[in-house]
Amino acid sequence: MEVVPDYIYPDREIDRAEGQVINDLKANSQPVIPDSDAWLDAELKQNILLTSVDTMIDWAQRSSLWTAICFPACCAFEFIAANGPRFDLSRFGMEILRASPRQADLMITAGTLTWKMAPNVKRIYEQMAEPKWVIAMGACAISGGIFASGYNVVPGYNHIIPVDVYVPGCPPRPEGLIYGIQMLQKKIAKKSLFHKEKA
Amino acid sequence: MSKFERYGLGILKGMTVTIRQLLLRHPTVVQYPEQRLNTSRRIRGNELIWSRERCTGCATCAKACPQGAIEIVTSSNTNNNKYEVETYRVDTGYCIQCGLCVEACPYDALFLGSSYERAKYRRGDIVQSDDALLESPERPASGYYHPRLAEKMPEQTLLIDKITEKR
Amino acid sequence: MTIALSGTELGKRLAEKFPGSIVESIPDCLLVNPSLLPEVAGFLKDIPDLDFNYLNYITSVDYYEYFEVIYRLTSTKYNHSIVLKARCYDRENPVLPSVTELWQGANFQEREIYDLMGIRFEGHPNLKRLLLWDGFAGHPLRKDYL
Amino acid sequence: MAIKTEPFVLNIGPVHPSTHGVFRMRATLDGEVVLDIEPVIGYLHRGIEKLAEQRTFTGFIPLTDRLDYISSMSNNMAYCMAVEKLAGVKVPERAQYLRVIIAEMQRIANHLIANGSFLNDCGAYFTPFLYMFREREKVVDLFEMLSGQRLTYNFMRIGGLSQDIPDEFLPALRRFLDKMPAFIDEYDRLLKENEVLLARTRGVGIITAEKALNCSISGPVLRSTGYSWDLRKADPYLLYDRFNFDVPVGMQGDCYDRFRVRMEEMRQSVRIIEQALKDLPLKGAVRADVPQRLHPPKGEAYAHIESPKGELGFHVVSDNSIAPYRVHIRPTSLLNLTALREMVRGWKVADLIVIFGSIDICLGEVDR
Amino acid sequence: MMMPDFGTGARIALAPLPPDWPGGFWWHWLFFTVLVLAFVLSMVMGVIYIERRVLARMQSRLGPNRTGPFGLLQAVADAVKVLIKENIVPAAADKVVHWLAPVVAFAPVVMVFAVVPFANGALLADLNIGILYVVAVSSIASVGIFMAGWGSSNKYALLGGMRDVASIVSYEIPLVLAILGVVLVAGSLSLNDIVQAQQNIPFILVQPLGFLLFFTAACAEINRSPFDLLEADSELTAGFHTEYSGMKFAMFYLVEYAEALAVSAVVATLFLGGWQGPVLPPWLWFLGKVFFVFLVMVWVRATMPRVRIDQLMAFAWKCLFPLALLNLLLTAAEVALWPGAMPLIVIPINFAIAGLLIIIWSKFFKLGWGRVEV
Repeated sequence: MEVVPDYIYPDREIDRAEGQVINDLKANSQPVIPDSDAWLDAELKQNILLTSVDTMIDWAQRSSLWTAICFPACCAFEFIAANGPRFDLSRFGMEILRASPRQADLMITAGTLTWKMAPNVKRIYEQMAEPKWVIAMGACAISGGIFASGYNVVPGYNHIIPVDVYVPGCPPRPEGLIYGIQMLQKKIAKKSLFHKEKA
Repeated sequence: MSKFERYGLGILKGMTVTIRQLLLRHPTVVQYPEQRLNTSRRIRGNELIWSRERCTGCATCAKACPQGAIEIVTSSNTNNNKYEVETYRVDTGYCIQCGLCVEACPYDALFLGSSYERAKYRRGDIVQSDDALLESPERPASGYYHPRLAEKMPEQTLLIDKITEKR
Repeated sequence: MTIALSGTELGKRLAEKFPGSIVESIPDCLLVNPSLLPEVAGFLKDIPDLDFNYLNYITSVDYYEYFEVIYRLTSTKYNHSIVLKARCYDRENPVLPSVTELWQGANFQEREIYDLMGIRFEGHPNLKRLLLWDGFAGHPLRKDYL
Repeated sequence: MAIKTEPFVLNIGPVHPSTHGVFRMRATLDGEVVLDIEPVIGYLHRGIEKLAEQRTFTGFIPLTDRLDYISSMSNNMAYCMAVEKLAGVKVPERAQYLRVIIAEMQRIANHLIANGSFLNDCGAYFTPFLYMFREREKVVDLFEMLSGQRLTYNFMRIGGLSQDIPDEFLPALRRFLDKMPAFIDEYDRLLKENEVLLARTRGVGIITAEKALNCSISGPVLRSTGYSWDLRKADPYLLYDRFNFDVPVGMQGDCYDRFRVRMEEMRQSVRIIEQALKDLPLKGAVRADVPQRLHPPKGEAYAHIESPKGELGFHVVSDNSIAPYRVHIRPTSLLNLTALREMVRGWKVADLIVIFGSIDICLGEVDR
Repeated sequence: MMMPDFGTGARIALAPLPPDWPGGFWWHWLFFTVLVLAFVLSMVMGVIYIERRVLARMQSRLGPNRTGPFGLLQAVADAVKVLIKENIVPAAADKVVHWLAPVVAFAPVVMVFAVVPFANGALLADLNIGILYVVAVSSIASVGIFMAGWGSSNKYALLGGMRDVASIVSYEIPLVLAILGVVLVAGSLSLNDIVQAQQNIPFILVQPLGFLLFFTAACAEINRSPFDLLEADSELTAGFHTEYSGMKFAMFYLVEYAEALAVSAVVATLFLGGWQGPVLPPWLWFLGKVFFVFLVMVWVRATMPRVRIDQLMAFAWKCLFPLALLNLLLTAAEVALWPGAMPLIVIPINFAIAGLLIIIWSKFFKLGWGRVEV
């Protein structure tokens, strides 16, 4: 079989288009997306029927958080350690890693986000089906960490996507991550299907 | 290319390993929120512990910090001819707990904390400043670079001792 | 122990073979004339008693007046090594010949230097940005990049 | 093959379960056959080399942790060795012994991850990966005892180690060494002779020694071709010339050989640690007297070590200030990827994943 | 009282009649339809729970234990969560095909259970061609999977769908040939009759090679590890259901385990004696055997790497197919020439032949061609 030379080095048009996307995103996403938790402190006022349905749904959602694969860097290993034989996230029903973002509920952003990567992460986040949550894991995910002054580093995932829980540490211990996940579970428990739309 | 030259025995051999794990070995899991590991005596937790009494405001820590995460504001106190620390602030969402500041502190006024449960819902809550940095019973200091503190801490739980066969 | 060959002796030999190729030879390294770099490198690689078959790395340093590109070569057969250096004085459009033909390992590294330092390598089969994206302004490893 | 088919481009990555991070391949496929791939990297390019110019010599050590985050200790060590060479610092003997011990432990940990994720790429549903991760966790425990962190240790300093080892370290290490060979045997039993694994990996992704050398490949990938080139033997640094160990080499340079070479290297590492423990001086300084704001003389130095992935080197240029003028990292993982295109052409998509997994790269080091 | 007789009347006399039902045919029909649906849905949840727990323990973890007692409600939580999740249809997808695919994949798997006997005569429809029906119906599921792969307009999904069709087409043949051996010995195509023929000796002893072939081919057909190529995590992200979310994904998830359950049930029926067994009630025996077969599948999944697509095909055509043919010939010869010796004497002979054949094939069988020059 003869390979057409075109395929050896695909057209640079693709590169240029991708570069354009990155530059656009970089220009448009400088302000921080505020933490969407105004509803968290608000008193929940629902009638009883809705509340019991909500309780059921919230229980289901928080006890089967499937994680999307988005592990750019170091923190991924602490996530795997949390998933592994010692800390075992599968106790919470979280051992299912969905490689397809469509089926995932939770994005654990383990690692430094670079501008080159940012459009992909944003796209994965948009591909995830509602309801979806984001845990910013580690210093790089929260603020860029030690690389914050780098020329190619996004100073925090909350410039690109809204974040629900921040887990500090570089990298956080697996216990710290599990603690963060439990905080997210508490947050989900407080959330109501109907309330969220108002917020 | 490849032949089944081991007559499937290689597969069976592997399967004994997994079934052995199922039947004969204890799982090594620590059920975290209920059971806790004893962490290392030198644990570098996600917070700093700062002693207001011993700090002279020399800012050696801020200079040693590879990324400038420590913000320290001092004013000179003319009464006793000393610097007084007005603000001491660390953004623990930015700090990477490398421990270089603790190493650098000449007055033993800075420690790493041993807490790792510091997840927050809001970005602003992660920043520690002034009184939130002081040592308290809930926030014990770690033995990192302070061997005398390390001696008092409980011994670390090791996984080596945990993999056991069922009797 | 890998023996670092003396640059002065090797420089003499190379200067005989390729006149004008060696700008300066000090014990640590050989400063090669950029235009004759492929010939010198090819000689070092192919001659049997030197046999530099392994290119450890290529790097570049920005010294404001000039860019210095450093090649470290090792012979895994004789276990000796040598450092070649080439200087580029043109800041606007620095160009060096590529050594990808000789050592394929130079492929990614030359692309990286092109990306981060802005030195173009002539003869490289696919010279485009490696780490940053198309449309990134500037070359970050230059000292004047802010 | 008479049917006329049209190639199509499949984009693998940057977020894909088996690209070990954010590697991306633009693969041109004809059905299942890979015609061509083009690696696209830089999704984790954090500009570490530029950041080094804004840090002090000591302040750069935490950054080296995050290069090849699977084997942070080796990175620390290579960088410190380069600066020591530049500044002419003599490291105490006890610190050198401890460095050897730590580097070899790191090698065990890295190879466990490499083999585990390689087997995971072959499709063994997480089992070998989690088993090997469990073993790695033991090494991580010991490193945590030393440095207080589980992944980014920041333990080496210019002129030695940051602190002396705690008293309980050596007994714990001994217990680890006593049990480790049995576990390595267990993993051999788990999959070494598995017919499916043999069928998937033997003869797949072959690279010859000449090609590997020409592509600047080093480490287990080079040794799997049968070419015995190990910097611990070829250019002994630290105290490696005092120890007795073998360099395992493969037969033909395929994925299975790379897997086996890593397995054997773990056994050799255990051997080295045993010897080092025997000779380790019980008392003595672990850190030379190096000022906190080190400014080495003007000049440049290159130090390389045999990191678990291959030759890891740091080229440090100093202009006699407190910050390095330029730090170049010889990226083992990036150079090992050079021959990826030749290795995968003509194989199936599934093999592409396996070959890529067998090279064992770490994206933090590829992109820096 | 009416029997669920579908009119052919070719039932073999040796089968005792199933127990009568007070309300007649329609009661029987209603009862077993509800039972089959309830059985499939609840058992799938149980099976998912078992797989996650056992797999986790084999990997030295614990598995889900937080939701409900021992984590028993984990599958329920998953189901509720997946059902209320947003349903995304990609803009480029072929909408109709994308919508239909999960239904087409799911329906036939449930239909398989219509002919599986839970106890003597306790089945929805005792078809006299039961096993043929199973084979015919179960392969429809692959159409649904290919529809999913095609309709998603995603390259990964398309590759997954193509792999599925290729493997189904190849593995159907050794599968059917292996079943034929059992049918020859039992002398009937009805599953209930096959179970009754195993009153003394389960067919796994009479047909050891047939069992291995059937189990392997069935694993390949339902894409269990080590043949789970079409949703190969590490290669194709999620394979054919990459673009599915919410309820439609739940159906595919259900299909995956319902198929595993169906194969376990068929293996239990064909080779392990179905509901036959002493002391315990028949349905319990049946369930026990089903779970045992499923556990073996989980065990294999925990250990084995995945094969490659060309090796998958080579394995079907070069190894399983000739072996299945030989097995069929051998069984036919035994049944025809030596019917009297059928149960006892044949067992050691068959084991010896099976071992011999496996050794010969291991020696000479070569897998695929590996690299293609490009």
